[in-house]
Amino acid sequence: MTLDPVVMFFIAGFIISLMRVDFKLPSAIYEFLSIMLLITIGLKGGIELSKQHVGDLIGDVGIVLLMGVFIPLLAYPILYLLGQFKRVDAASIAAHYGSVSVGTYAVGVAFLESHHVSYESHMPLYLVVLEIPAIVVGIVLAKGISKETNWAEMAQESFLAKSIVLLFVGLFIGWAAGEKIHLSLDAFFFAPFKGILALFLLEMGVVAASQVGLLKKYGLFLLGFGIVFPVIASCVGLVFADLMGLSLGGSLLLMILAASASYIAVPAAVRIALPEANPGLSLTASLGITFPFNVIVGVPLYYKIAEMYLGA
Amino acid sequence: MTLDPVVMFFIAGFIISLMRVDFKLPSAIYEFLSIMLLITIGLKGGIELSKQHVGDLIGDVGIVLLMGVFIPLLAYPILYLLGQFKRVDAASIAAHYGSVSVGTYAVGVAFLESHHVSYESHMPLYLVVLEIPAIVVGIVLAKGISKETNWAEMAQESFLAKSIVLLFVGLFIGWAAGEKIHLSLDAFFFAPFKGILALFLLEMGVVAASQVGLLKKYGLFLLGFGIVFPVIASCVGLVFADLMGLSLGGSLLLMILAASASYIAVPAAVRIALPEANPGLSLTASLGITFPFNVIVGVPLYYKIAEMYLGA
Amino acid sequence: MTLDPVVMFFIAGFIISLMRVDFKLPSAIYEFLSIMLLITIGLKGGIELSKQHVGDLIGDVGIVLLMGVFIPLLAYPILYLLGQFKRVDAASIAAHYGSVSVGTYAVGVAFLESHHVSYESHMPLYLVVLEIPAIVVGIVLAKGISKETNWAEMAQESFLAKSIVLLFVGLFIGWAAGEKIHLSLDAFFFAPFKGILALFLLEMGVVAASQVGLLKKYGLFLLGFGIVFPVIASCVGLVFADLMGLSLGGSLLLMILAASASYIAVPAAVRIALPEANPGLSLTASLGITFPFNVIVGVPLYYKIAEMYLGA
Amino acid sequence: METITKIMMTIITEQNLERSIIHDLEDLGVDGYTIIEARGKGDSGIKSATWMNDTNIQIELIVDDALASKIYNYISDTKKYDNYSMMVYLSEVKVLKRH
Amino acid sequence: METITKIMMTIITEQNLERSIIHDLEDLGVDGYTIIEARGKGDSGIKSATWMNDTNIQIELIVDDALASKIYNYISDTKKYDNYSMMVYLSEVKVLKRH
Amino acid sequence: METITKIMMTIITEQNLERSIIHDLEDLGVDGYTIIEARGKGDSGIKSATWMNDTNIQIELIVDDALASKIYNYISDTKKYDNYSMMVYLSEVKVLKRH
Ligand SMILES: Nc1ncnc2c1ncn2[C@@H]1O[C@H](COP(=O)(O)O)[C@@H](O)[C@H]1O
Ligand SMILES: Nc1ncnc2c1ncn2[C@@H]1O[C@H](COP(=O)(O)O)[C@@H](O)[C@H]1O
Ligand SMILES: Nc1ncnc2c1ncn2[C@@H]1O[C@H](COP(=O)(O)O)[C@@H](O)[C@H]1O
Ligand code: NA
Ligand code: NA
Ligand code: NA
Repeated sequence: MTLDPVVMFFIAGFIISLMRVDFKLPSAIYEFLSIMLLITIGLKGGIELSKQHVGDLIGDVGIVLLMGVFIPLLAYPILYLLGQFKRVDAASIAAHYGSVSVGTYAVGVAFLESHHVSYESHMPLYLVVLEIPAIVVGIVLAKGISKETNWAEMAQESFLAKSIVLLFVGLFIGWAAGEKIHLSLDAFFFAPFKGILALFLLEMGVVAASQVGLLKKYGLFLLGFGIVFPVIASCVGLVFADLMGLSLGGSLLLMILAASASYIAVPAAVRIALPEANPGLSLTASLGITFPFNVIVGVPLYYKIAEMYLGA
Repeated sequence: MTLDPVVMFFIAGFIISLMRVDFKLPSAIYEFLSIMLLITIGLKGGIELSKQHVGDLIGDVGIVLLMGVFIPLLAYPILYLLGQFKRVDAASIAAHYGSVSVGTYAVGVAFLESHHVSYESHMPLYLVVLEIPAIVVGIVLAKGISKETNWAEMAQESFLAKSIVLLFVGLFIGWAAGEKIHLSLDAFFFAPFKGILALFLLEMGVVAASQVGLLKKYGLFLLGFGIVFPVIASCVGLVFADLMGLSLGGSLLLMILAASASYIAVPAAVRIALPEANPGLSLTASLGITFPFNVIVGVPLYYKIAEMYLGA
Repeated sequence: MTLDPVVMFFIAGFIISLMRVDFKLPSAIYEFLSIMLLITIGLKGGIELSKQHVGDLIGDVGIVLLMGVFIPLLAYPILYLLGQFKRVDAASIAAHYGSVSVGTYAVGVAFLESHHVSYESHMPLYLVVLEIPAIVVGIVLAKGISKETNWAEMAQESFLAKSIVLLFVGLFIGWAAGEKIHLSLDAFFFAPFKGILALFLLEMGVVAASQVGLLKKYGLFLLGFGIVFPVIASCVGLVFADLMGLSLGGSLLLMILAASASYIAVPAAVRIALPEANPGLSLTASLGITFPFNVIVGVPLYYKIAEMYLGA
Repeated sequence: METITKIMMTIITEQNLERSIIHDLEDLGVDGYTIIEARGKGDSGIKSATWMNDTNIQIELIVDDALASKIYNYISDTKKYDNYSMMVYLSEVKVLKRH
Repeated sequence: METITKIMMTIITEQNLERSIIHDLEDLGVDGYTIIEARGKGDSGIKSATWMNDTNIQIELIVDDALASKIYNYISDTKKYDNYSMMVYLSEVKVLKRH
Repeated sequence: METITKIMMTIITEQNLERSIIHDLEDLGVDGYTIIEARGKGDSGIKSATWMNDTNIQIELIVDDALASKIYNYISDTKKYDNYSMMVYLSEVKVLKRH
């Protein structure tokens, strides 16, 4: 198995951080790279949407939403009963794993491109769709359907979170402008995509490694959960992909969406909605364990699983 | 009428800001994009200048300078007499409208490229030339030719304003290095131009929308002025373009230069030279009203006008 | 002699800084550009290394290390005896000149590309190798081989300095991934290289010019040293290049490595290891004198010398 | 020098809270403030400003005694900020009268 | 702890003014200062640091009594800064003697 | 308002020193600090934050008297920081009790 160069950048960041090299991207640059990734992924999906009847996708969007509700419901009892976490912490971690990681998704796209495997190109739509239900489920798990919850503020913080909005802006403009957008925006958004991802992953490696120290604090269960749960979730994703009749490439991406955990939109939303939850726990799991696992081991593993399952 | 994708980015920024999404580009990135636009516009103009006798343009530069003096003189009485603004405020707003907006100019260039209309490619020279006379006229209108004015400091702040200098650096290097510069600098400066403009306009949409709230404060006259005056000024621009015998594309760009109002160089210069002027007034007009109007409605409208006038 | 456009950017930055234009790149952007240059240079070298037996280079790496020890030993007595500098200052400046400037190296690469001259493409390996010995020599010159020196901390600060690590990350990934990396990372790293260098040099021109004011303070000897020593060092570089049997292009690059002085890695390391050294002295010399000299005059001059010497 | 003695109240907290806390402060009657980006370390760990969710802000409020007490009471009574990392301290400043 | 009591004078104003105000302060005899980027809100509205013309700086000056008065008088007498947003306040600090 | 009086110790120094000085402070017993990016001018010239080696940081430490003395003694006794640009000053703050 040869590693994709973008994954090497991630590993390099991880290693130099462990070696205590004093490197971090300026935060303005980190934000810039994130913005570029989000808009570009959105644009790509939008352009593809412009080629089909959006109406045809409504059923599939419903199925994907269902998956977004199912995964946190699967994670919660494991965390609460097996992991002995406090209710609010179990709910918060469940919300993170029900949602998705754009960085991991992008690694999946890069993987498919390297292997010349095509995929249903409206997948970014599902990326947007999956950001939200998990947050709602998480809050309900933590609080019940309590009147106390400021749903308006919660909606503001989650639906209108920067990352979701940027994906959506890209999706919409891509859809409205269609294929011709490629011509004018290629050199800035599309062509440098993998390079931008590489630099982004270098920084994410540094950040992920800085979370590793916290593992000692939170114990082995979290480590196990962060590795085993994504694999389970990926299989859930595969079943849903099968239900929707996705291709091999599309199946891999849905598996990745299922297996990945949010470390941007959800932490911010949960911090507002469930302040009593310990943000260190969920971030260590999603960013310090699951993200590196998925990027390095998970993506090719899920691909193998999908190949076997689909008999391709 | 289909919108140019870059304009969609502007509208998207405008809308998400009104929806109170907490998005802004890091200011370092905003500055970076501005710098890229200014240098690239300069380079483009410079490369074209290198192909002609600069001497031949002196007459035309004089005519453009005249236009830069005429437009603020046209705006001032409207603002002072009709609008009942204080003398210093009328003068300050007039200075903004006599000068130009690089962002609007870039949208015009993108528009022409989308419509495959060619234009006199030394137009960036006029962009540089037009930045300055309006500031001088504004100060004279506000103070008379008073000895009090620190003309040296004023010149420092306006002639040597960052935006003008960057345009000029691009212009000069483009002129000195000529066509061959395309080869080495294409991938960083020229090819990504529209993408950079798109991201820049996303942010400008956010900024413009944040100005809209101030409209209530400043009243309807300012709203009307910010919409009507650009249209008048564009016609002035067309007459000057005719005088200079510009092509359809060149005429559109000169109309845009006439119709657009500065929101970078002039505010900074006027803040130093006319501190008693209310900066909120002129910024709301130029950035909150005229900029969106020009980007969305003005550019295609002026094009229609130019087509009719030139009988094309 | 026509100037390379990237050099024009440097000169433009220099001039606008002297004209007191208030321009500087946001520091986040400056860092971003540096990071891009370092990684790209590393990647380029790594890709080439992947095509040859690394073992074959060990001898040459040894020779280059020798040069890195020799040059500060040559500079020190000149500074200490002729220049009458304090021991620690002479040692610090010597360390700067024994090490290398990545910006100057990049200008050399751009020069060779413009002149269609090929070069041994593993040169970036030497760039990495040369960063370090000069620091060690400088410390020994200043302190003797004293037990006081915290060599561990010194090693941390120099071997693991950000710039060296980024070069190395690029080198390693380029080597591991090989030629195929070009495909996916071209649009972000390789193609924009010269443009990134141009913008970087614009800023470096501003920074260099801001050092010029200090020249008065430090006197004529430093000015002379900053111009004459690089020429001497370039000849040392040429002799070593000859020893290693490098081509014309490779010889030029080794001359540039010899002639250039560090203004990033070494200042930071020396600040920690030799705090009593005056950082103004070494920075004025390396950044305010030698860098502009090399970029504008040195590179083409060394090329002429190499051509004559090699009888090409 | 004609000055008015006021209280400088400094709040160091998570950047995530900016919108919500400024909203609350304005409700309490604050009409001027200054915000500075900061990093730091405290009971709730290191805020290294490496990435988005990991930054502090330092809010500086120049207020009179009455408003200071009001804000103090609000912050200590509300449970809202109990679970956020937040550090609040006061000092005395003399504000110059200008206009 | 050997310390010298000094006055900390803090000036919060528009970034646009930086060059001009530093120039004036140096003319008045200031030879050390610290500048921090800031955002804020005051009588002249919100400075959100979204874009260039919209940012504050916080200038911190450690000065003795005499220089503080001199700066104070300059700022209150000159009309130059009347139309700019600016907030100035003083506090007491004890500076450690090092060298 | 229930407050505890503490010392605010502010250290303005070269960004290069951050890692080393934070390390030393933690050894001395500091467990909370705030860091702000700054530019400035002092005896050792202008720090204009134009590029990497040219930036200051302002470290703010809220400490009790004992720790303040300990840090003071360390900074004045060690020769380590003698050759770096560094400015240290103290003021009094009242920290709000929250938890
Ligand atoms: N002793 C201290 N001195 C200075 N700043 C502190 C101190 N303790 C906490 N802080 C700041 O307040 C933030 C929140 O503190 P905490 O709630 O203790 O995590 C930290 O990230 C620091 O920026
Ligand atoms: N009460 C206050 N507390 C803290 N900072 C303030 C206050 N009032 C004004 N400022 C700061 O001073 C700047 C200028 O104030 P002003 O001249 O009132 O617009 C504002 O943008 C704030 O950053
Ligand atoms: N009088 C002062 N007022 C405020 N800040 C100062 C003063 N003197 C020095 N500083 C700050 O402390 C840093 C180091 O000072 P120095 O060691 O004197 O070069 C400077 O770069 C300034 O940021
Ligand atoms: Na998931
Ligand atoms: Na105009
Ligand atoms: Na050298």
